[in-house]
Amino acid sequence: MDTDLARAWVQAIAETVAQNKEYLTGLDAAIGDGDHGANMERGFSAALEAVDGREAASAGEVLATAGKTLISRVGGASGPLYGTVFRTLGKRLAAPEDGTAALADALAAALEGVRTMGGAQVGDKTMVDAFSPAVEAFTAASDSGLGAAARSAAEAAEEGLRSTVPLQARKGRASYLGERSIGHADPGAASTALIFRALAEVAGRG
Amino acid sequence: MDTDLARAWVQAIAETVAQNKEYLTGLDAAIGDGDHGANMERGFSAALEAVDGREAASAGEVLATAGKTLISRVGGASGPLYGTVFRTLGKRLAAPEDGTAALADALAAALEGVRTMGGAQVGDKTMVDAFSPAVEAFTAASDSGLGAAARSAAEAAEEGLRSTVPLQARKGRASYLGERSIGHADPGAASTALIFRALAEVAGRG
Amino acid sequence: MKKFLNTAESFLSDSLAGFAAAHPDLVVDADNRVVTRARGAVPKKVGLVSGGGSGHEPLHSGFVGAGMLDAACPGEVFTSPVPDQVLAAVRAVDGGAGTVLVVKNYTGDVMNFQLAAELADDDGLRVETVLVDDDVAVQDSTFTAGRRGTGATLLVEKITGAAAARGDGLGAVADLGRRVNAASRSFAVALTSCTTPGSGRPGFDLPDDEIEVGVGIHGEPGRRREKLRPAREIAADMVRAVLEDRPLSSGEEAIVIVNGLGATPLSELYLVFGEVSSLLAERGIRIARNLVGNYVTSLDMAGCSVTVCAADQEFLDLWDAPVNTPALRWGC
Amino acid sequence: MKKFLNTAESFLSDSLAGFAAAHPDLVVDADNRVVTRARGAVPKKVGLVSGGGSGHEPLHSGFVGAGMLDAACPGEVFTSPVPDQVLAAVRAVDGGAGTVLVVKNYTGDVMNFQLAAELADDDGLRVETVLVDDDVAVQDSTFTAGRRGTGATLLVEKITGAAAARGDGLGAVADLGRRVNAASRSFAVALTSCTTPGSGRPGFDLPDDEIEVGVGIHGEPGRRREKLRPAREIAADMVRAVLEDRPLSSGEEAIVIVNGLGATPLSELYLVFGEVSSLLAERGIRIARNLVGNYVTSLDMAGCSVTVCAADQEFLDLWDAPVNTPALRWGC
Ligand SMILES: Nc1ncnc2c1ncn2[C@@H]1O[C@H](COP(=O)(O)OP(=O)(O)O)[C@@H](O)[C@H]1O
Ligand SMILES: Nc1ncnc2c1ncn2[C@@H]1O[C@H](COP(=O)(O)OP(=O)(O)O)[C@@H](O)[C@H]1O
Ligand SMILES: [Mg+2]
Ligand SMILES: [Mg+2]
Ligand SMILES: [Mg+2]
Ligand SMILES: [Mg+2]
Repeated sequence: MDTDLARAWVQAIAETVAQNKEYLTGLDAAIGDGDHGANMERGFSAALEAVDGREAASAGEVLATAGKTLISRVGGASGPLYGTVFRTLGKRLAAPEDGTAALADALAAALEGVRTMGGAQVGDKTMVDAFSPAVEAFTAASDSGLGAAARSAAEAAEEGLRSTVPLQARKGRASYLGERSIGHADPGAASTALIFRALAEVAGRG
Repeated sequence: MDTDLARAWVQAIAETVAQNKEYLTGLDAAIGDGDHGANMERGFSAALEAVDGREAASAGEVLATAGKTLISRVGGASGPLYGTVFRTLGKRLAAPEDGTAALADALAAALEGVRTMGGAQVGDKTMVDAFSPAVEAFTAASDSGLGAAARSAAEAAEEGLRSTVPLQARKGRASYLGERSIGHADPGAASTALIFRALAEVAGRG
Repeated sequence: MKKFLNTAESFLSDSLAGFAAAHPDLVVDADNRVVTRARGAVPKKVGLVSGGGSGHEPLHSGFVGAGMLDAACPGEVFTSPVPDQVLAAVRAVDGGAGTVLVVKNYTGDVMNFQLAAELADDDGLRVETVLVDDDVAVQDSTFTAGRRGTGATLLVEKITGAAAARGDGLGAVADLGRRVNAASRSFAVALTSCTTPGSGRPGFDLPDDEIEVGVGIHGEPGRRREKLRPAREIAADMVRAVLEDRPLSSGEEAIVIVNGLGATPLSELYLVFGEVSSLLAERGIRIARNLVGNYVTSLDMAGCSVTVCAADQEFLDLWDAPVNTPALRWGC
Repeated sequence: MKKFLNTAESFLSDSLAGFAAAHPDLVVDADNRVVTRARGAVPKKVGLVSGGGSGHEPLHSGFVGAGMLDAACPGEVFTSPVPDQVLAAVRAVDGGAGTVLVVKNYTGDVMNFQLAAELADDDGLRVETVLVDDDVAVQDSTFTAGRRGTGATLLVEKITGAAAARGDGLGAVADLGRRVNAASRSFAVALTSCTTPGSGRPGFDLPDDEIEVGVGIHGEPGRRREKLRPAREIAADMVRAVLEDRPLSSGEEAIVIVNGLGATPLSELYLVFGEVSSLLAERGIRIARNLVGNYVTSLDMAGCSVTVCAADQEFLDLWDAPVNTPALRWGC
């Protein structure tokens, strides 16, 4: 991944979360507090501004800037979690020559960061339910190149998102609803799916 | 008017205002504060209890008791006004031999009491718009006996009630609405019409 | 209708029972429906009594205490108290120096307090009445019921309460109350109507993009209906209505209240206060004191009122004087 | 959506601007979104900082002042503040004795305050965190996010604020806060949902005869939906839920808060308090102190919460200690 691709990814995420603000907010209103759309839009528009306004030597630097901005601007549960994701990617992708395999490792580390910070496992009805299968799929397909790996990850994330619907939440605000959280998709899993779909798109362009 | 008739009148009013509670409240909600039904019901049920629980030497004593009870139990604009009406009737009908002409005079004095206390004229969209024509009609028909006079008064009160619809209120809460009070019947005029209709009914029985 | 209540009939007495339980330093006479301070009448202090229909809490019961009211008479919801109640209150607080009745200008309140004043007079008790009529949304004319009493009631009760506490005489307290009223104007806007326990239905229905402008505190419709607009514009209209009626010059000081009507969050009231304070600053008017919160309410109505009182130094000193009541407390 | 606002985006900053205008004795740092006392850090006093998503006013900004918080960090509506904000607050109030962070137990708040604590640590600032999790409607388990922090936050902030004011050290203040939290339980019921400026729609819809039982303060649905019942029965359910989780014996003393969620009139809150106080009296539990009003709100939600804190003499003394903030003021 080079700096251009990293920037393009951040931009694509900013665009898709802006377009899907109402959708994310609606999911969050059903089982959370109705701010996930606004949080993601605020965070990624700020992140885009930050990476655009700044020279970067590597993709890692771009992504680290995005991560720090998310932490400083989002708040809520998703701010520190996605902030950690992008800061971790940033740290791991410091070398310009880092390729698809390095990205796979970085994504695995990012997932680990989310797990450590939030304590959620697959099946708890959180973004982890989309992130974890996405990382697995990306890793499995990483030999086929970035485009194929990212497409495969996006599909897995979307599948993971769908898998959250029948689950009862055990982490995050949706857990307060107990059984009433069943039957709704998790908003954070939905934004994770958007993030991987955005990666597939920008990777597909190249 | 004898004590039995006076008691019967108070009872008939208590019954009709209880039955028409929602109706009076609805009228008051449109251009006032939505308590006229409750006020009238609270007042006349208490008045009925008071006159039932007490020996009385004359119709006047019955009506004075009702009037005092209204003042002590209703509050709002209608409490002092109807309280004055019945206290005035009570004072004026002290002699057992008082007949229809005496009642006509007493009603005129009661109307005067309402006017003095509230300062409203015919056309201001208040109970006076029903009370004033009722007293006139009662007086005009008083030679034909109580039943006929009361029926005529009730009709005039109902006609007076209808006359309030196109008026703009100048007194009471409805006046706060300015032009928006136009098109609604006045709740106090409606309760006045019920009071005269109740008189016609109990007088007709005798 | 969704409310926390047992029955509509018992609403007021149940609520008063809770008030009594919450404030053991006050005395609630449940039979007479009179709330007084624990100490009772203070010899030689002018008594201060107010009251009116319930549904405006914390007004009036929440303003009973040192430095403010001696007694409050809560009537049925939106129904003025009966004379007996007011008389019981006057008897309870009269310390020999007479009693001032603070009465909001509504036909029912005026008549019932008037009857009470006559009864008190029969008892040999001296009583003065201060009529509050600050609401500029209502046409002021001798041919009508005149203006409603709304937010300025709080100002009159606080400032006369402090004057009575410092030992002012009956005439002086009453005159001061009249001066405060004369210096105060209010205007209110509603986003929703309110529902009384008795009627069970809102007084009016409003579409989701309309507001009632120039409402009172009894759920009655206002003077006109408008489209919802940015708070800045609504605040400008409220300030304009208030200042057109009682202009303040640049350099003058004011006490300003942004008062919630019951269901409007504090965050929105602060937002409105911010707009009001910018608007007054543009005109050079200084907000010397302010209050933002739910003080003179209309049950569960969403909306707010703006009250501006042209304040001289005496008003400000008395405003700052200690007050210790359930809803207003400072300096003690 | 009908609210007093200019744009949804500027809601928070406009509201904070109004708060700043209304409270000249507090300092609002609009850039960092931090509210502090005018005096700034007090040498050798433990600092007390809280914060969380906005929409719960007066919590937390309304509790900044002598005897309570040194600083509040308001996040976006229903969104926890960012670490930078919290760090700015800690820096502003640290007087050398360390700072206690009062954090309501929500994933977002916990993580953002944790990040802030790490940053503060990097700066060499000593920080202790008190987590508030009093809401018994939520299952308490290490496999879940645990219980929400709601009404007890006010108790923790008041009591630790008084302890910090009297000079207690960092560890002592934090431990006390944890004890207050451990002694407190809350339960809430909603009659309506609430609407955030950002989403513009209520979080859930309720028919006119149903209530949500076991709600939090973020407009999320509760544990179950029920038919509306008399207040007495609803209060009994709330008291039962609270006391089942933390039983109090006959003779024990409690601080009780009946807290409005934003749109419920004070008259109804008093009514509920009356029921709660009868229910506790039946069990021999003495309400030593109480508070009835809107303190920990959820925007324009109609509903209320009941908080019961088993209080020892130290809690009561610290509760009674002087406090001078916009929303809580006594003894000074
Ligand atoms: N402990 C956790 N671990 C992983 N993800 C979590 C955790 N808690 C919450 N989330 C994710 O965060 C999302 C909510 O984000 P957002 O609405 O922005 O924050 P908040 O819940 O603070 O309002 C949830 O849908 C879920 O996917
Ligand atoms: N000044 C007045 N003179 C005569 N009748 C009046 C006056 N003011 C009000 N009323 C009558 O009182 C009625 C309202 O009574 P009610 O609703 O019980 O009291 P309130 O207006 O105090 O709520 C009005 O409909 C009107 O007929
Ligand atoms: Mg959320
Ligand atoms: Mg009425
Ligand atoms: Mg009334
Ligand atoms: Mg949130």
